Amino acid sequence: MDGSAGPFPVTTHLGRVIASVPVGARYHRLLAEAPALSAAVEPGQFCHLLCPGAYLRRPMSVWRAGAQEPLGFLFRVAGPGTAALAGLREGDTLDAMGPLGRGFTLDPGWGRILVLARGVGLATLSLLARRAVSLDIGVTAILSARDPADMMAEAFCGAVPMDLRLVHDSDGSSDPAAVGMMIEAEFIRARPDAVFTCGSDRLLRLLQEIAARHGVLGEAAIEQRMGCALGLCFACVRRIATPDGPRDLRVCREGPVFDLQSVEAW
Amino acid sequence: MDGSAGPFPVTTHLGRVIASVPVGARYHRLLAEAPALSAAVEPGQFCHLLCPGAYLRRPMSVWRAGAQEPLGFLFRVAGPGTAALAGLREGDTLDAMGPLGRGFTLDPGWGRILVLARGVGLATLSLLARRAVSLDIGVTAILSARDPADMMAEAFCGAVPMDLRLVHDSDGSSDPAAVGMMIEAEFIRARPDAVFTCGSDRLLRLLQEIAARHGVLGEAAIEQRMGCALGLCFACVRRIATPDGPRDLRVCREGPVFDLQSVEAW
Amino acid sequence: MPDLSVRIGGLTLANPVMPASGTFGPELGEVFDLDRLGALVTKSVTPEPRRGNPTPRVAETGQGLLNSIGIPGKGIEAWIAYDLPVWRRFAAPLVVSLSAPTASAFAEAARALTVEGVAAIEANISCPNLEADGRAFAAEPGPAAAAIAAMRGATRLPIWAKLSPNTGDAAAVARACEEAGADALVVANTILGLAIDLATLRPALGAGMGGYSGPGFKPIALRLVWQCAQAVRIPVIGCGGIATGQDAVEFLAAGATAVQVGTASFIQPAAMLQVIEGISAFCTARGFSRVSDLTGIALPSLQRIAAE
Amino acid sequence: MPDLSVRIGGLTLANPVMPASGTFGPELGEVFDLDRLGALVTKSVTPEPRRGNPTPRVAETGQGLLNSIGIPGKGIEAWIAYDLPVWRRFAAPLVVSLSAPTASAFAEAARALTVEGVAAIEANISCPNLEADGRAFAAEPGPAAAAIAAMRGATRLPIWAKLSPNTGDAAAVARACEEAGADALVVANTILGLAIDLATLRPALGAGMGGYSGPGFKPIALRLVWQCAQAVRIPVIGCGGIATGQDAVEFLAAGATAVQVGTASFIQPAAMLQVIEGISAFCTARGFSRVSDLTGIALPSLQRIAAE
Ligand SMILES: Cc1cc2nc3c(=O)[nH]c(=O)nc-3n(C[C@H](O)[C@H](O)[C@H](O)COP(=O)(O)OP(=O)(O)OC[C@H]3O[C@@H](n4cnc5c(N)ncnc54)[C@H](O)[C@@H]3O)c2cc1C
Ligand SMILES: Cc1cc2nc3c(=O)[nH]c(=O)nc-3n(C[C@H](O)[C@H](O)[C@H](O)COP(=O)(O)OP(=O)(O)OC[C@H]3O[C@@H](n4cnc5c(N)ncnc54)[C@H](O)[C@@H]3O)c2cc1C
Ligand SMILES: Cc1cc2nc3c(=O)[nH]c(=O)nc-3n(C[C@H](O)[C@H](O)[C@H](O)COP(=O)(O)O)c2cc1C
Ligand SMILES: Cc1cc2nc3c(=O)[nH]c(=O)nc-3n(C[C@H](O)[C@H](O)[C@H](O)COP(=O)(O)O)c2cc1C
Ligand code: FES
Ligand code: FES
Repeated sequence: MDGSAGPFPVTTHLGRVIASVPVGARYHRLLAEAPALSAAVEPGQFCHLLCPGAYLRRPMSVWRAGAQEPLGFLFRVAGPGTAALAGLREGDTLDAMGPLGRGFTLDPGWGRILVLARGVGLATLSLLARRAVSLDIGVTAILSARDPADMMAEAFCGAVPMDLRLVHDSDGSSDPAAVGMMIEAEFIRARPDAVFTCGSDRLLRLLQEIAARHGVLGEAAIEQRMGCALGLCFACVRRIATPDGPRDLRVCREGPVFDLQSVEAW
Repeated sequence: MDGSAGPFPVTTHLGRVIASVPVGARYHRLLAEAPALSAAVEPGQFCHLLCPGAYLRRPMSVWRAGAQEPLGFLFRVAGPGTAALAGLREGDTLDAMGPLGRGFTLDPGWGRILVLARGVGLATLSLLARRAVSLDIGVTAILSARDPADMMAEAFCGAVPMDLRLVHDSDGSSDPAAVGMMIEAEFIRARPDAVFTCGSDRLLRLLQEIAARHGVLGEAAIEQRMGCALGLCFACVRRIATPDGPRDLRVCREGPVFDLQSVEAW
Repeated sequence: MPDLSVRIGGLTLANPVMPASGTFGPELGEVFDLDRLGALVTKSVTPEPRRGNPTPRVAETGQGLLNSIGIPGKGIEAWIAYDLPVWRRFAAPLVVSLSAPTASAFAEAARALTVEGVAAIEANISCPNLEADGRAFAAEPGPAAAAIAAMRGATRLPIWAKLSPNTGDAAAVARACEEAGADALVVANTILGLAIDLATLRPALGAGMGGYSGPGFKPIALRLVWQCAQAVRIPVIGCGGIATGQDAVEFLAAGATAVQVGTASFIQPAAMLQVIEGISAFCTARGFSRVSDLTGIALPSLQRIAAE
Repeated sequence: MPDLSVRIGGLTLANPVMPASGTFGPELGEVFDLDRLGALVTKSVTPEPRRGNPTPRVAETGQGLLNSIGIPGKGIEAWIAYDLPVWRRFAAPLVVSLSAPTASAFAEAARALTVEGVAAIEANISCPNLEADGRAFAAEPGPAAAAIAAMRGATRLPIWAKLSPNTGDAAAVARACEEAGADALVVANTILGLAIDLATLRPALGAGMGGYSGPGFKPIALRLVWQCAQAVRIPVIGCGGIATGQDAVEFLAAGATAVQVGTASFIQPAAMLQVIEGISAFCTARGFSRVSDLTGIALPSLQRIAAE
């Protein structure tokens, strides 16, 4: 179910914050030393973070991870939980429970993938894209944001080479029709072996339609309000198509990554 | 009702912590810059302190105060509230509501007072004793503690000259009978114009009896669990003798200082 | 600047924020100008003098307070003679909270309180009913209605019925009070709680159980407002754990016309001013020109429009 | 090392700590060894498959959680076929929580659950009673007793009645369940609460109201245990806001023989282990050689000695 070994793969890791930095006007990135967790986590998995002052933990996709690498999160400061996370300082403790959920599928035999991210959805897809490049899989990434100030291309790929397409609301380039044409063009230019998306229901619908028409596999990472994040409480269900018909599956356990075509309109 | 002027004498003052230091094994002292409050407070008055993480404020006698002087508290680390106060660091904010309650009477015409303090009761009496000395009133202070490690003579008088008598449980010198004899001896040596006590019900009874017998005035500061500390909730009542008979008076408002003989056994 | 005034039965309040009974007194005037409040609410007065409960009378419990004060006081006669003149110095309407051991004692006391300077009577029917084995009037619709009806016959003043959370069906009690002639409901008094002192392994309060108030109680009080506002047409005054303007807006949206602030004043003595300012700021930010437009806006259907 | 074992009806538990229904599953075995628990308690199973409530199903509210999950599940038949075998892998006694819409459905389901591997049935009578206009069985003594009595006639397994805080008289419901044949009481389920989302001015939960749990609910649950433990002779299992050994000791002192931990596991997934260790440390520090000596120690008179 996840990459960690041992009889008790899920733990609350007390990591030491080594960077806590605002990104643009609305986002924040947090890096912590949590070696065991960072080594175990797979792209698309998430952690459940204790936020000082808030009662419930907050689910957060892993944005950076790897053996010998710090564990990173990139998030929008939305409310009290994320504000508290953004208030953590170097040297503070970050209590991260994980690794949690089912991550993305990445086949080393693939030649190219297309990634379609909107807003903080790019935090969820960033680790996948970087891992793909490290496996010699080409990445075309279409990143959609409100305006250039909100665009986090740098946060998405860092120094890793990718084909980036940036679209914004402010100049109309992020309009679904325009993005649809861009995806079609990419499919023709360099047909991907798989597509991935996160961050927008509208773009999810769009990608479902195009990928289905082209017969390309895909996955989507989705969000839902969570209680336990361990599969215990059934708070986080979303309607998912399964071979046995539509079922309410737990985003924290059967997800947050689902087959692209299985995610029902919501 | 208190020394402050203006139509709204009670306020929540946000002071800056300038010292936060353990005293012995069980006590802690806290100094904060809160000039308006420090100038307004009288010996025997108290503040209601916000303790990070605890819900209710905690009442705390003022241990140090004065125009141009930092505001100080000396307390035993008893539970979550005082532990949180002890956790404050230099530069942190201390939210102190005050000044509150009725302080001690100090007549500049007096020649000598006797002060009888037990445990942290000395925090409450310290400012009184120092103020007395500054008015050229001699102070005899009998300080009672568990053992020499708990004795805070230094915290009590600082560099101000007083006649100190230190008694401890560990060598039996704090036994009420022994302390009674010591007080009688002081009354003979240098009869005080008034006596003051805080910190022990047993010593309160003892002093009531001796002072009554010698016809000496006195006051006692007492404690009670508080809600509002403003006289609103009637949580903090103690049985007090009044000209109209015994009544439940509010320690936060009619006290915490009462006429020595008026405090009923409890 | 939005219009903050609200109407509760026959009264118009300058703003919807007032203190909760038992957590307020003229002493708070040492902290801020009490004329800025929508109304003043006294601690409960009782027909006879009462000593109150053994100490400790309060205990902290997580994000809240347990209390068992026991309504100490000098009795209604002395209250009218000595306390009422003090209250008359303030401008906001004075609401006198009244507690009594029988329906007829409620009536008699309501008659005695029908004097110049009293704007409304809040019936604290959460107190024990001596005619029902000590169970609170507000635990059941019948006794609650009996107390209100008896008062209704004895005074022309507006009567606010203060409900209790310690009942299985608050909506039924609310309806019964409305039918018996209450002009408004205050929802709610404290809920029974307990804390054990681990040092002594005895209850933390001298009296054993006590009333639970503060932030931890808020979701329950808010639910009671939601249920009662859908059950009656008279105004509901929300109370329980309100400490900020945002808390107050939740209560208004759930069906309250005004709010009371209790325990929060123990933590921040000027909390009521912050609540007034917070409501006003919310209205401005979200384009509500009148605070009364918020009342009941979260209800399944907007039944509250009709309520005054 | 103190003796942590406790007896609940016919069962002996290795320690007094178990999960609360709906907050637990075999999945927690990825965090720690579930064989260290005193018992296992399943989420409520229902006779028929159920989809559950609209999302959002949880909301944070101060120091607590609101939930309206709606007991989704595949129904009792599929549960016995697919889930029970998974549970059988664990060592601790298995308590199956059961929810049903009528007294006879409770009886039928209890009969179906009387199989190898089930140690006791916990009757979640806080669910709506279709024969009483949707009011919960546990709101009144009569319907609560009817459900328990019907189950009593259908199974030889111990029956634990899980009471609701949403009643005016929990002690009366407790007595009624005891008389109807319950072997133990679980006190309590969540209390109804509400939160409003200020962004949308609609309830924060998809279903409107929800059940309030966690630290903010603790003083109320503790009071219910205190009241019920004085009303019955069968063991009481305390539940509500327990997150630490100290919380658990408060419940034991107030009359509980064992405790359940729910929402705390969402914050600290190994909370139950911390509770076990905390209770043990308290017993050692304070000289209690058996945890069962703590039961009821804070009660006015030590009625709990007689209770098993
Ligand atoms: C699997 C998963 C991965 C996520 N990864 C990221 C990420 O990488 N970057 C990022 O910025 N955000 C991410 N989110 C969303 C993030 O969890 C919320 O923005 C955050 O919980 C908001 O908390 P808050 O207290 O700041 O805001 P509030 O809106 O005040 O939160 C109130 C409550 O709603 C819940 N909530 C609010 N928004 C969401 C949401 N979108 N999804 C789930 N619960 C929500 C909170 O957890 C909390 O319980 C992810 C969500 C999930 C489920
Ligand atoms: C007017 C006044 C002046 C005081 N001055 C001092 C002082 O100068 N130095 C000092 O060390 N202590 C003083 N105290 C006592 C101090 O308030 C308590 O020790 C403190 O509140 C304990 O809080 P806690 O959370 O650490 O402990 P806990 O014991 O966990 O407190 C739990 C609750 O009990 C209350 N409480 C506990 N002990 C007392 C007490 N003795 N009096 C009143 N309430 C109590 C707390 O306020 C809190 O609400 C004074 C008390 C009063 C009423
Ligand atoms: C110390 C205290 C004393 C109270 N006394 C009374 C009272 O005399 N009459 C009454 O109707 N309610 C009384 N209450 C209840 C409050 O008016 C209010 O209903 C309750 O505390 C919930 O509001 P809060 O959470 O804002 O405090 C008292 C509450 C507290 C905390
Ligand atoms: C998400 C969630 C789901 C729950 N589901 C059930 C349930 O199915 N059956 C039941 O009897 N109680 C259920 N409960 C109530 C708990 O078992 C427990 O009684 C309550 O949460 C109080 O305990 P706590 O404060 O430790 O969580 C649920 C509680 C939560 C938070
Ligand atoms: S959050 Fe509890 S099951 Fe997913
Ligand atoms: S603490 Fe409220 S009256 Fe004294």
